[in-house]
Amino acid sequence: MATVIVPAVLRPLTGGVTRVDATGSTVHEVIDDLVRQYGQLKDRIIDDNGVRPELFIAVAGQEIFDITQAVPAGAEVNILPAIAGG
Amino acid sequence: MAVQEYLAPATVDDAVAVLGEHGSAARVFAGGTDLIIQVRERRRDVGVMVDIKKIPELVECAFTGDGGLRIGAAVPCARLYRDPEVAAKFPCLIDSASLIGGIQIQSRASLGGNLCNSSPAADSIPTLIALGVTCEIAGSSGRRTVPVEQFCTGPGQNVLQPGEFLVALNVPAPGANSGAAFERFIPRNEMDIAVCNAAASVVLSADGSTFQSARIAVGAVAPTPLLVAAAGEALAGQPVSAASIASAADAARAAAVPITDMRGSTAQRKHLASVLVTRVLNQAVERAGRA
Amino acid sequence: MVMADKPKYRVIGTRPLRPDAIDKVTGRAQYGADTRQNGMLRGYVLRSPHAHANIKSIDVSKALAHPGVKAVVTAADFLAPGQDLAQLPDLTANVMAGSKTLYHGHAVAAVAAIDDESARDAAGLIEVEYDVLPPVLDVREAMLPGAPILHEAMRTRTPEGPSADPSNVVAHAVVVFGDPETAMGECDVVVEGDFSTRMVHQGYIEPQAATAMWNPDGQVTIWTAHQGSFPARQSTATILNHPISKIRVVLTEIGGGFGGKIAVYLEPVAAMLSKKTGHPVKLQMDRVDVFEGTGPTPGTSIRAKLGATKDGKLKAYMADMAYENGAYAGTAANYATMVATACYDIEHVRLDGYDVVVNKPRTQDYRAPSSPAAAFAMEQLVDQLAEKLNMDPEKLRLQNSSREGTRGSMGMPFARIGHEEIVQAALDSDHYNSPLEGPNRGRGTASGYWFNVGLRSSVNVTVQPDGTVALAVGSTDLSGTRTSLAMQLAETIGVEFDDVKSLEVDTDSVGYNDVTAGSRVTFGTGMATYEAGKNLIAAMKERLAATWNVPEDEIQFEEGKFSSPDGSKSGTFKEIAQLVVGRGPGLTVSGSVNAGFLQGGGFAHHIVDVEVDPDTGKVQVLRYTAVQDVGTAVHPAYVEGQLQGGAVQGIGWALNEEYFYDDSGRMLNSSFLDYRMPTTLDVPMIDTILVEVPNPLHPFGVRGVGEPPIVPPLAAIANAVAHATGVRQYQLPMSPRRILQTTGKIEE
Amino acid sequence: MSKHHVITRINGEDIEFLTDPGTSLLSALRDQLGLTGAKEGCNNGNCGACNVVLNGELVNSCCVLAVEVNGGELATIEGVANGDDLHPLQQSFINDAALQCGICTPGFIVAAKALLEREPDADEARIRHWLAGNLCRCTGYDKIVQAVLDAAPEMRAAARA
Repeated sequence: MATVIVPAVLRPLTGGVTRVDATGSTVHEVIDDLVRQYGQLKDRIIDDNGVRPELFIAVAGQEIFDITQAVPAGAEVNILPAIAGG
Repeated sequence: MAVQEYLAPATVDDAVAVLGEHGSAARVFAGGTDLIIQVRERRRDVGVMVDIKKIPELVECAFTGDGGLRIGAAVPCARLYRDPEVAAKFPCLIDSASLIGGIQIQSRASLGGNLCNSSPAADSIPTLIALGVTCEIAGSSGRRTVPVEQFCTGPGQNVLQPGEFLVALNVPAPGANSGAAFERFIPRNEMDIAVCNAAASVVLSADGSTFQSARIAVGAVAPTPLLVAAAGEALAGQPVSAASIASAADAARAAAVPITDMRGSTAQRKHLASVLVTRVLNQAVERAGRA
Repeated sequence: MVMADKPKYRVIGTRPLRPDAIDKVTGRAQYGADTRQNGMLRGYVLRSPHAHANIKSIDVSKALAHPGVKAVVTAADFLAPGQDLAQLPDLTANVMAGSKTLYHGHAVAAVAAIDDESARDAAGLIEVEYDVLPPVLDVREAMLPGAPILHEAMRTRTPEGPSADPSNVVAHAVVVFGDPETAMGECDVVVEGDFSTRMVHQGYIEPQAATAMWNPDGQVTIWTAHQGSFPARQSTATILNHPISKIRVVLTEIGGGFGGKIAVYLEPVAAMLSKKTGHPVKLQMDRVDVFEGTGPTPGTSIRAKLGATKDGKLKAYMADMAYENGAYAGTAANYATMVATACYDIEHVRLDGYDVVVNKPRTQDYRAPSSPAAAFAMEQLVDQLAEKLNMDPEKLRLQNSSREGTRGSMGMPFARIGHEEIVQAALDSDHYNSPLEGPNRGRGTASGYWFNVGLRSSVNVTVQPDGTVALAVGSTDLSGTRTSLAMQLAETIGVEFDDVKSLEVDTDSVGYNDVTAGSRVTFGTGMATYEAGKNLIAAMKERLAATWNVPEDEIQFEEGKFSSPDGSKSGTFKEIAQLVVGRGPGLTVSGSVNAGFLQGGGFAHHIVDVEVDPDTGKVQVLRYTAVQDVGTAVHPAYVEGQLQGGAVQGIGWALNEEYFYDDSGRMLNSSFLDYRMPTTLDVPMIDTILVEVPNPLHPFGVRGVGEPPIVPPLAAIANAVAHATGVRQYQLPMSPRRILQTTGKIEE
Repeated sequence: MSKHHVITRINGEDIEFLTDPGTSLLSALRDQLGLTGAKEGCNNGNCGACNVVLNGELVNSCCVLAVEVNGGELATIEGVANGDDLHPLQQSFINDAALQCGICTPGFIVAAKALLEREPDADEARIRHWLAGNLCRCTGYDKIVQAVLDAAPEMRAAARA
């Protein structure tokens, strides 16, 4: 079980909910469970070629690039918009 | 319409002839630091640029027999403040000449050009007014002289008639126990157009205790720079004191009729008129004491 | 230089001379406007005189009839098949107005002609029929119902879903931690303020310039001064509806950017004009175009409240932050929610961020976008709180400082950061411990943060036969990063700095590089360079194994020397390179990384002394010290330069810079005469204190340093002015006129 | 519109060119004579990036008509170095990291050279006053002023030699 923090840009698709508990032992499984709970998130975080380029995912404060990576129980999963800032 | 022609007459008469021939399409310039930009930004339409820097009389700066100073209309500011004698006898001229634009502008810009551009905020005109300068103008009907306080008639406008141009500025010899000073206020420490500026010239009694006479001018607070007669009268015969100076400053504030624009507000400019007149009077008195 | 547990490096930390500086000091360096191509035409962009208007028609026939004119372009030329002008994507519409002009200076058409004069005259012959609409210029007014609507189709993105009616509010972002309403009620001391800042410009001295050549086979080459050749290629491809494989972007030197040269303005237009004429076309902005037609930073309205316990524990912060996006949707307020409380460990926070469109140029990033205005509010409230608690504001900051593990941007815990160390360094500094005497004088301090980003970078390294190496970089070099990257490569492969030559290459010559922004190049492209260095050593070992007949994995490489297991054979990198490359085939390796999103955070803390002339309201900066956690200063002189440059931009923003508009939405001060940037006479020497708390995410502990230094000055100067005059400043700029007003010297 | 024939000396070399009467010296240098060291930052006399020395005087070349240099003597950034030997100011700007993007650097070097040749002992205040017509947005001016101070002794020595 992990807690997913939904970024502002996606919150309209979860009816304003910020923290969602999702089951799964890997990042991919956790996101799949999140999408099961909020269908509008389908392909908005992970699509067929992996994490969408405009987003980054972090598990327990560490950014991950491999969605098969394990998610420790009770960990926080952050989804972050990738913005540059000049 | 782009500039069609550049002419550089060698004599005053040639210049008058050129202006007569081309009429309103022709425009005289010396340093050109205002005019060249106005033409490029299409704020002025000029067909013929008439460069007067080749006329000896206009680039000459020399003391006159009575100790006055005749400054050719095309003499760049930098030459004034690099002349130790001019700097010693006319520190007020140097106050103005050393802050118009930056160093690069002062290498080219002339007091004559600053006067003929006739901006209400021009940094040379209050000084010229305070010093009682007269303007020598040449035209097809010969030469005439105009006191500088009458030269400007509105923002960017002056008394020059078609075919006329400024030849020289005549600065009277500073009297005994006299002193003059100019100061402007700008938000930065360089490169800005004045929010307000002021100049004062005073003549003190021999012992330096009372004002014999005073000429006070302010800029950027009316359509043209102003000679504030009331301020001068407020000092004539009065003791040199904070109170008398304050009364002159109040007269200057009262005479100011500034607008609000991107550079400053009406209230700010009226306030600054009083602050700056107080400062230049104190500086002028100090210089008179040292003279 | 305050060290903190830093390893000893050989090249990193030294001050080599920049090879690319020689062309810059001799005038040979080629910037955007210096591009020359045979048969080159000159372009001119016609811009809208109206801040808000529908475009009913554009008649270019008279312009085309002008003798010198070769082509004219309008938005119609950028339509995708089946698209109409009202459906142009924002990216394209900002480059050339489709159905509406949304700011004074918005590009409407462009002309290519034999010379500048003809292009400009012909542009004047283009007849545009406008249906003028009322503009909305104030961010709070734009949010009100009934305000003129810029985009009929715009609905506000809110946590609860899109708004029902058209709105100028792009998005309402909400960030909540804990229970701020209740916690604020329980605080012993609460301070609040209604802060506002004005739109300001990055002020780069080089106006934008771009040249394009569209070959008959559809291959397009673009020469431009831009902060990212790859993002420029992508944007241009999108606008032109043309594949990126057919667009090559060649970077010229760039005359400053600070975030303002991330967007594309001229590149697609020059390309389209070149397509129509078969000639190379150069477009060059003048200073008025730069002010009125590019991307200044948003003006803001921030209403904030800060609560604390009586012993100085910051407990609750609530802020309502509205940011001008200009003509099209942006994300400035969203950034603000990521930075507003970053310097302090505050349990209860509520941040409402409003991104709002107004009839002004589409805003772009300006060095830590959103953070200076957010700090202008927070850091003045911290100062006021310290006054109420009778505490030294620095002690209050130290007591509440974020540290490793504190909740940072978007709820992510901070890794190792140095805010405590820099506040302590300020407390110990000579400046802070020198008394400030004399009337009308005040000292102010403030902290600032920027999250800094990693993103994607790629470099190539080629070994020359003489054993030196050439580093090919795809990241725009704004301020000397060619040197900081060469130093990191020299450190990695154990050679002298002078044996590494680094140069910028075009988009067909190196792997993808994200934009130069987010203070990321020395960090992110540095990591790619480190990777390339590792790959190079591996490649050299592979060749050496054959030459020395020794298993590859038994060859050591230490301190720049290869050695065989028994030490019988060895050689420096250069010697071995001359062997295996000098006599062997050429050797090029690449290094590519995805350096992640958040870099770990950059913190700055500034101290400033000011004197305020009571008669004129003028603020003079007497002394300035910029303290910053720089992770590892690769080239200390260039790091100092970032702190000094950022501080002076902040000083200009605080004191005299602003966009001055008339009621019709026309900018009145679009020149360096009346847009008052600091001159040499307006600032003292800027002292710097580099604090090195190594960033665990980078092999050499590098942290982005470019953006944090602009964040503290606005608040630091406001605090100093408050201490000098006893009056708080809630509005920028703190111009002499504003000081006279707020100190009661004049009634407006 | 008749073009003017201009005969002048630039960086010690005799140069001839044709120009329209309204053309600025800056655009003639950049577009006709290939001397692109002078840069256009504002084109209205407010940034100093286009500095040149005309008849011994530091001027903004955007505020001068190209025809005006006829018979005159012009010095631009391209003439500051002596072949491959950098001028002490050029070297001190590099040594002191007094440039970042470099667009304003030619203007600053031409201006600083004009100052130190006229006033070899200029102090920090005088240097800042002289350079106030030159804008820089990257450096905050600290290292530029320091580089000018650092070049002065060598220039004084060279002047005496």
